[in-house]
Amino acid sequence: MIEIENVRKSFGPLEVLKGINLTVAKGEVLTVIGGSGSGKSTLLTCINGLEPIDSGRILVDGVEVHAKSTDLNKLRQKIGIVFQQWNAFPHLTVLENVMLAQVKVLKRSKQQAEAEAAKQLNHVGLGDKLSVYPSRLSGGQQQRMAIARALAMSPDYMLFDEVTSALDPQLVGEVLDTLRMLASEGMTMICVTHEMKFAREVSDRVAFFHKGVMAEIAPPEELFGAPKDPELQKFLSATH
Amino acid sequence: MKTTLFTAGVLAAAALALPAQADKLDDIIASGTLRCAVVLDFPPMGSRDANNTPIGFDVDYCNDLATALGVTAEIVETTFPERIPALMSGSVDIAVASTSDTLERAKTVGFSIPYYAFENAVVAREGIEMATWEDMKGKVVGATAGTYEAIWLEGKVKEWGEGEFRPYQNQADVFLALSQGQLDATVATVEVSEANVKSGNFPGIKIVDKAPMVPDYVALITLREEYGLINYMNLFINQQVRTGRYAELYKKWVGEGAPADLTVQGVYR
Amino acid sequence: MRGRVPRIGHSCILPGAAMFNYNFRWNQALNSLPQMLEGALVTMEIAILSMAIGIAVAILLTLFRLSGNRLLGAISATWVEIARNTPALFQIYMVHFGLGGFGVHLSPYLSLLIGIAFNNAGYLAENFRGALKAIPETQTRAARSLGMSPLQAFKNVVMPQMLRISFLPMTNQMVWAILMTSLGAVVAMNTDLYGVTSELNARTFRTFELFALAAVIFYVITKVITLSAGLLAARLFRY
Amino acid sequence: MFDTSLTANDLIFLAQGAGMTLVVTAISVFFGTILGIVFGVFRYQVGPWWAAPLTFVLDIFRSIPLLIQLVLANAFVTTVLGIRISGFAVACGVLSLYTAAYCAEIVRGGIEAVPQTLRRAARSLGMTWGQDMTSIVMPLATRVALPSWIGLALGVMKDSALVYIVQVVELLKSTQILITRLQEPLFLLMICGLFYFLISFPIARFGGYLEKRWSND
Repeated sequence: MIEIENVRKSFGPLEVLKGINLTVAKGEVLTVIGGSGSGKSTLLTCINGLEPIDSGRILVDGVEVHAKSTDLNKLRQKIGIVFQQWNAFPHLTVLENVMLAQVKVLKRSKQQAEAEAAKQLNHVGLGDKLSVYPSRLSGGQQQRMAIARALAMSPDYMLFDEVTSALDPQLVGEVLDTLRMLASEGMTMICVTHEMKFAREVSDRVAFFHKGVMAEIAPPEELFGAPKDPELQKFLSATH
Repeated sequence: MKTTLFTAGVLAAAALALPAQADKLDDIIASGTLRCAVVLDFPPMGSRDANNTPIGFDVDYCNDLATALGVTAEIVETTFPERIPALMSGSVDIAVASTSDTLERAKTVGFSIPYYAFENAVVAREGIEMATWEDMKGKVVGATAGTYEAIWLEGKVKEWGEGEFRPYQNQADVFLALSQGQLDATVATVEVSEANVKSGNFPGIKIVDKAPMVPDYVALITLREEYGLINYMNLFINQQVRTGRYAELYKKWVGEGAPADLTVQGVYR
Repeated sequence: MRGRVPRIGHSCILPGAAMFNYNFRWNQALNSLPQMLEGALVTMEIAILSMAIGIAVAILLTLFRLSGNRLLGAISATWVEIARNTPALFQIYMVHFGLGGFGVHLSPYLSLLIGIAFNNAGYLAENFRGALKAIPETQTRAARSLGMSPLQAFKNVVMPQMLRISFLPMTNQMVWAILMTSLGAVVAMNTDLYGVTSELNARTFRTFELFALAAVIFYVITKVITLSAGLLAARLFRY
Repeated sequence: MFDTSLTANDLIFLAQGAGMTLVVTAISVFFGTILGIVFGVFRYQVGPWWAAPLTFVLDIFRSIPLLIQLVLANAFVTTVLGIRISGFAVACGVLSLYTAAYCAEIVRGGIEAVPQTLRRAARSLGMTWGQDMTSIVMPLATRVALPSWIGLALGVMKDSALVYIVQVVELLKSTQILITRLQEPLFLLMICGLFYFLISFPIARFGGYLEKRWSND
C-alpha cells in the first residue's frame, strides 16, 4: 500500500505539491491526469525518493520513504519507475540493460539475471532483440525495454511517468498495450498519462491534478462521465 | 621552412663553388665578436654575480682571448651536455668550458693544449658513512651529464655492478640533489667542491676524498678542422702562462698557492 | 674499382649529402639502435603506467568534484588547474626537487613517472568533466530508480559512457605521455629513449644522426599507439 | 613569510626571462596561426588524398617530442646546412611550425563544423567562394575554433619552456640560473610556476567561458 499524507514540495518559490493526500491499495491501477506543471510527475519521483519532500510523509508498505533511516536503494527495488525519456543505457545491449541492476543491486547470479531478463523482454515483446544495442531500437521498443528493466527487479509497485509522451504517435500503441497487459496481471500501478482513452480503460481510479492540488479523484466512469471540478471540466473539454 | 631549406641549399652550393674560404679565425676577427660557450653553474670557473652577470676564471679567460684577437667577447651560457652541440651547431665559436681533452671527443672537436688542470674530489652528504672514494660502491651517486667525471663515475658503477648512477643536467642540480639527500655522493672538481662547501649554499655536504683519476686536463675547443684558430689558441695559452696572467687568474678565482702544472713529464704535446 | 673509398661517400647514406659541408655518419647512430630500442621500451613503460595511474586518479578527481564536498572539490580543482596551467617540465622538476626539499626522495624513474601521471590526471579529469556534461542527468536517475547507489550508478552507467566519450582525448593524452618522457633528463633520467639518446650524444656528438633516429622511433611509437587505440575502440565500443 | 636573498636585480632578471617566454610565444603563435590557417584551409579544400603529404609532415610535428624537434632543427640548420643562426630564431621557427601543425587541425575542424547547407545557401545567393569563406565560414568556424586556439596558444607558452635547449634564456631557464646562485629552489620555482599560472589560468578560464557561451546558442 502507498500512503501519501499531506505532502508539500517546492522548487524554490514555486510550490508544486500543495498538500496531497492519497492512498493506493495493492493491486490497484491509478492514473493521474492533469495539465503540464500540475505536479503529477513530481509526485511520482517523490514516491520513490528521487526527490525530497518539504513536509508530510509518504509510506510504502508502512515504511516512510523520506525518513533518514530508510535505505532508499532497498526501497526502490520495490518500486519500479519508468520515465518519459526511456534512458536506455547506450553502452549495454538490451539484455545487459535489463541484467545490470539485477546483478549489482539484487546480487543475482549472471545466469539468474539473464534468465529473468530474457523472460521480461519476451514478455514485452522484445525477445528477438536481446543482443542488440539500444541505438538500434525504435523509441517504443526502447521504452518497452525500460519497462522490462524495471519489471526485472520484481517490484511490488510500478510508477509510469508519461511513458508515451516522447514517442511518435504510431509507437504509442505498443507501449500502452504493454501497460494494459501489466494491469490485467494485477500489478499495482500509478500512471501519469495524457492518454484519456487508456486511462478510462485500465484504471480503477483516476486522479486529476491541477496546480499542485489533487482536484478530484474517482473511478473513471464517474470522473469522465460526470466531472464535478470546473477545472477538470475545462481540461476534459480541451482534450476531447 | 621549405623555402628556407631551398635557399639554404642554393647558398651552400654556391658557397662550395667558391674557390677559397676564409677560416673561422678570419671570421671572428671580421665579425668583431668572439662567442664563447661557458658553463655558468661551475664556480669558480663560471658563475654569475649578484647582478646575474657572468663571472669566473673561464669568463676572464674568454675575455683575455677576445682582447688578444682585438674583438669583444660574447659569453653564451651552456650546460655541460650542451657545450659541444652548441659548438657543432655554430651557436658559438669556441668553448671555454673546462672541457676535458678525451680522445673520444677529439674525434669530433679540435682541442687546444690544456689551459687548466683539475683534480677531482669525492663529495658526500653528511649522514653517509664514507672514508675513501671506494665507499661509493653500492651508493646512489651522480654527476653532471656528459662531463669527464660523469663518464668515469658511470664506468665505476658499472664495474662495481651495484649502486646507481644519475646524470643531472647541470652541476647545480647535482649539488642540490646531494644536499637534499637524493644522492649519497658525487665526484666534482676540487675547486667546485670547495667553493660549494664553503658557500654554505648546500648544507650537509662534505669533501671525503680525492677521486683517483689522472689530473683532468681541460682545453679550449673549437671545430675540428679550424687549425688556424687552434694554433692561435695554443699560442695564447702559452702566453697566458708566460706572462703570469694564468697565475693571476688562479689567485683571483681559485686561491693561494701555485696553479696546476699544465705540462706532462716526458712527452711533447 | 676497389681503390680507396672517397671520404664523403664512405658513410654517407643520404643522397645529395655532399651538397652540404657535413658528413653524415649514420653507422654510428645505427650501431646504437639496440640501446635506443631498449630506451624506447622504458619510454613506453612509463607512458603506459603514467596513463593507468592518470586515468585512475582522474576518475577519483572527477568523483571528488561530483561529491559536493567543498574540500574534495577544491583539491580536485587545484590539481586540475596546476596540471593544466604550468609547463610539464616544471611539474616533473618539482616532483623531484620540490618534494626533495621536504625529504621525499624519488628516483629519476619515479619522479618522471609521477610527474607525467600528475599531468595526465589533471588533463584527463578535465576531459572527464566535459564528457560528463554530455551524458544526460536522466541516466543517473534511471540507474538510481533501479535501486543503485550513487557509486554503483557512476561505475556501471555513467563511467563507461564517460570513458567512451573521452576515448579520443585519452589517446591524445597517451601520445602526450610518450612525448613528455623526453623531459626526464632534468631529473637525471637516463634509461628512457631521450635519456639514452642524449647520453650517446654526450659521448659521440653525432647529434643530428642520433636525434633523427630517436625522432623516427618516437614517431613509430606514437603511430603504433594511435593505431592500436583505434583498434581497441572498435572492439570496446560496438554501440 | 620567506626569508630570501632575492634582490630587485634578480626579479628584473626573472622578468627578462618571462619577457623572453612571452616574446617567443607571441612570435610563434602569430606565424604558427597564419601558417595553420593556410594549411588548414588547404587541407579542407583539396581533400584528404591530395593533402596527404602535408598531413604527414604536420603529423610529424605532433608525434615527436618538441625537445627533439628543437635539437634536430638546430643541428640540421647549423651543423648540416652550416647556416649561422641564433638559437632564438631556431626556437621561433620550430615553435611556429609546431603551432601550425596543431592549428591546421583546429582550423579544419572549425570549417568542417560549419553546416554544408549553410554554405550551399550562401553560394546559391550568388556569393563567390571567397565571400562564402570570409563572411559565412570564417565567423562561424571561429566560434568553434577559438576556444581550442586559446588552449593551443597557452600550450605553446608552456612548451616554450623547452627552448632552453637552444640556448634561449626564457623564464624556466632564468629561474634555474637564479637557483644555481641563490640555492632557494622551492621558493624560486614557486615564483616561476606562479608566473605561468597567472598568465595561463585567466586566459584558459576566458576560453572556457567563450566555449560555454557559444555552445549554448
